[in-house]
Amino acid sequence: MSLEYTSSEMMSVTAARALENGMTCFVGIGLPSEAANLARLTHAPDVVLIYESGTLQTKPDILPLSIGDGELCESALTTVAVPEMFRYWLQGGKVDVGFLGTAQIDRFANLNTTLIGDYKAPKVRLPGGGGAPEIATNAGEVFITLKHSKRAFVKDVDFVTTLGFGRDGKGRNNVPNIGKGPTRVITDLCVMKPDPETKELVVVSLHPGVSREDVIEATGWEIRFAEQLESTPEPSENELMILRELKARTERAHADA
Amino acid sequence: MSLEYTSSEMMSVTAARALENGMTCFVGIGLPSEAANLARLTHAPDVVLIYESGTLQTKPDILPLSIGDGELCESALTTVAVPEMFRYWLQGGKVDVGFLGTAQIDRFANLNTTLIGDYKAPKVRLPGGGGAPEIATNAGEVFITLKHSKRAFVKDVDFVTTLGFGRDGKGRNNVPNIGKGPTRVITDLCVMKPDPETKELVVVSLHPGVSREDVIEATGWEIRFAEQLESTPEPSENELMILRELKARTERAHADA
Amino acid sequence: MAEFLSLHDAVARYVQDGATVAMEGFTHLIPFAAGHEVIRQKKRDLTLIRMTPDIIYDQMIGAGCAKKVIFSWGGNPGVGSLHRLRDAVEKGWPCKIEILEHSHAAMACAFEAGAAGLPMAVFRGYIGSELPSVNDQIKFIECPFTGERLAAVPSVRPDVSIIHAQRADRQGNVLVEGIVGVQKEAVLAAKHSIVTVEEIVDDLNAHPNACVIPSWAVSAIAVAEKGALPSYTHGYYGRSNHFYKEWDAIARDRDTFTQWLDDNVFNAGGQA
Amino acid sequence: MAEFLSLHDAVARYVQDGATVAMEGFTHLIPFAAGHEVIRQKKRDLTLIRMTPDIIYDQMIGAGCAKKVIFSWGGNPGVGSLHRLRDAVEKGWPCKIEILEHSHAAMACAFEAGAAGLPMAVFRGYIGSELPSVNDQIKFIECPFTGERLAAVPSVRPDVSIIHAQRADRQGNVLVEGIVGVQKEAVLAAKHSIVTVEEIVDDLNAHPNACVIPSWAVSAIAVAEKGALPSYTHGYYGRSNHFYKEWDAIARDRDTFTQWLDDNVFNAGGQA
Repeated sequence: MSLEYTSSEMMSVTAARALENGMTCFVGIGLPSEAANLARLTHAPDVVLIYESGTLQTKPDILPLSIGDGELCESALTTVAVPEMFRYWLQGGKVDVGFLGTAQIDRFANLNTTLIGDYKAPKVRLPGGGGAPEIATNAGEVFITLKHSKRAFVKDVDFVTTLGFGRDGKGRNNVPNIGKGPTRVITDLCVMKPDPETKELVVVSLHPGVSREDVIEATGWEIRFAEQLESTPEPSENELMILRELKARTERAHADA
Repeated sequence: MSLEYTSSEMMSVTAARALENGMTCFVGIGLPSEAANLARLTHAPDVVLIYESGTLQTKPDILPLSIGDGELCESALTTVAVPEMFRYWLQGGKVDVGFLGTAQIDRFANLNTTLIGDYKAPKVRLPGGGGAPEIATNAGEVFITLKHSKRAFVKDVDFVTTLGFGRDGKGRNNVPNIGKGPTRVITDLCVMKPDPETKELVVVSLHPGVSREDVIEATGWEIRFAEQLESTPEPSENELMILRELKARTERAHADA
Repeated sequence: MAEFLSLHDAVARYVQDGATVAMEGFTHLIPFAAGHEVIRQKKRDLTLIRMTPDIIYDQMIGAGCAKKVIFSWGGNPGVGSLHRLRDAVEKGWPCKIEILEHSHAAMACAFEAGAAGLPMAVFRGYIGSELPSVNDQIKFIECPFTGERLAAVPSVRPDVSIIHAQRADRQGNVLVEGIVGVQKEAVLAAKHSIVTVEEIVDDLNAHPNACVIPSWAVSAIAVAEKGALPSYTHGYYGRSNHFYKEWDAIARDRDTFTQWLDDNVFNAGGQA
Repeated sequence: MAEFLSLHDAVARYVQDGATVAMEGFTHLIPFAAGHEVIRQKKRDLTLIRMTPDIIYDQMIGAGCAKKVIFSWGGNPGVGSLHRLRDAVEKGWPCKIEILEHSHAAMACAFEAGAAGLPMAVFRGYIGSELPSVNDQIKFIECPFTGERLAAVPSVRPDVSIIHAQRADRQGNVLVEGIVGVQKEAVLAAKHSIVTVEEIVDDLNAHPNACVIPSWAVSAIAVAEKGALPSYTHGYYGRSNHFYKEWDAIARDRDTFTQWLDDNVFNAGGQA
């Protein structure tokens, strides 16, 4: 079975597959939200999705444009105040996975969503930390998904908004009450995981049709590949159909509003 | 107009009159609750009553037996969780008056609801602090009501559960973010207020038919009287009627339950 | 996901001898049925936490389940003393118990901090009170911004919390309504939790911001109809003020109490 | 007790030049009508606090109302950058503004602490983040019980908080429903507060544990029908995603923005 699909679809399906049924997932807006809802609509019907707007166990029929769309509240089990969300549900240890996007990521999976350039005189000012700094440390583990490019994948981020493993890979060592941190990064080219020793990101799986050179070309440091480099399984017909329906529904709904 | 009334009724009516319309009052169970609801049903229809069970602006038709009777919730504007009650509403500075009862009170209006005797080997073990320690310091001011007796009014309490003005009268000096403390004590014999300088309780008003000797006899220290000693106004017919109806309704309801 | 168990099995699995147990309910929704099951199963050496240990803890203490009580107000609300608690504290019957006492504000904040995964609660409290002189778990810290001295107490993090609620749906999501006390906090702060409910329904019919505890935050759900009596369940049945008043006479005397316990708890079945 | 005022009078009375102002609403219930009134009244040198300064703050910053913004995520949700915010930060147009940035957890806890009357919030945060190196209001304290290092930030205590809500009753009690964000906290933490509402009703029809803010905790209530548009009001109208997307082009250019402001805010009346 050879299906037609885009690299974006490959990314979303692969990111979705990372979520197991029954997991509790604190979802970032954008790509993570798309992947998490795809998971819920395919292999993981009981995945629990939490958005920082306070919506617990939400089942949106269309993807939210913002983190606080009405759809999230209407389809939620319940909606709590934002301080409660961060205190009881995230910091309280109820979240298995934090699913994040980012503007920049470095070899130790540190994330930058603050700015490009120098803090006092930024070249580009980005939105800021939002929920990420505490999602990344209070969730059991972290999945990250973003498009692969040299601008995004840099050796050292300009600013560590959100801890991956620190600038030396040792940022989580001996810190009490902290999650495992980023356990996988899913892009439109490949899947990366941190090296168990050094915590540097290593490519563990290439998407179909992607070469090592493609990844090297799109990564801002000398990226390493696992000895047992795998090939990411293709999307299934069902996954693609459900993803496309979800996106079409979403587009229609947002065009109307 | 000379009405028949008991000393308990005199105490309740006088305590009720201490509350002004529109005040926000954190109400203790028992005598304070009786007085606060009498105020609400007479001269202070817009007094806001808050009970530590989380019931905000409650208007019970019968007096609650416990601090968390269903009647309190059903007649409340809304009911919040107990941590919120203590954090946002009491500690957050939204309470004008804390209305407390006590087992023991001393000349500096310190309250003891912990025990009689020594902490390690108590003669009588009392219920403990409950909400009082923080009501007394976080409310704008504190009214106290209890029956006058030598057992209750002691020179020094066995244990300071709840701060009045401290064992030396200086317990609130230079403490930031603290309320004025006890501004009046209403008993079945008289009304007392703290001396502006020393903070020792002084009788400012005697109830009708009560002599100085009656108060001296029932107080465990050399009680002082204000130079301008007043006579507490008698209850009105209306106040007595409403108080008696309230108590009769309450008795009937509790007998049924 | 919460597991649906009988009350017997839930207590047998999650309440171990020596455990720290919080059975919460602020006058409303007190988990009496669960407390009686703990007594029937003769659990021992429990550290019992509760803001307002009223007659449910009096019964458990009298039955010999407790070695320590952490509380902020221990009485029979509107009636008087807890005679079994006093007998244990003052005379060591049926066994000596230790007490650690706080104020309500401290315990409410400690439950909040436990639910929030923090090691301690910080609040403006205990000013001028002598409770810190008899409770070494009360400390003071300084605000690094203002220099203000604030109270700190360890958060409450029980081995198991037990609460009673109105209802659960078939997925095990729980609705608590009315005077909600610190029940949600107790469940979220605990390693394990048991929720007894009046009934299981298809749909909770909860409004958008209702106090709903998701199934995945609860260990076990057990149906216990009228499980809060003699306290009450908002929307289901009222409080038996009558029984609270009667309890005073029952609990005053060791023999009367023991007889009551036999008749009403040990020989009153419970669920299989 | 809350006073019923026109939006004009409420803003005129409570929003002073130089004040610290929190206009909250987490995507939902953003008080746009009130923001436009602040712009029309040409308030200056405001310190604007908001977890998610989206286009309402972009408009106020572009109109020259702000001298400082305290925030945790500044963007046009689902669309992109806030061009007016960036222009002010990067190029000082129309005036230089200072920024102080936090994480959401920090700000949510800071609002909570403000509502709770505390000088600071304590939480487990900022571990490994470089935000503390650019924000001197982030400190760390040690838990006296466990020795754990915890983050502390000053509580948020605005001069005035402004929120939008579904409705108020005739006594001035306010119902907020749906995604409630930090709105209640914002009101309780502030010295003064303005609540705009869709309508005034006889009865709030709120369930027992609804998010109701009592009249005596609010300074002023102003009716502002559709007062949250282009954001939304749960139960009343939906979000104009359309406008959020259009805003990107409007805000990119100073002239286009100025024209938009004239047409839609300055010459769009508002209430008397």
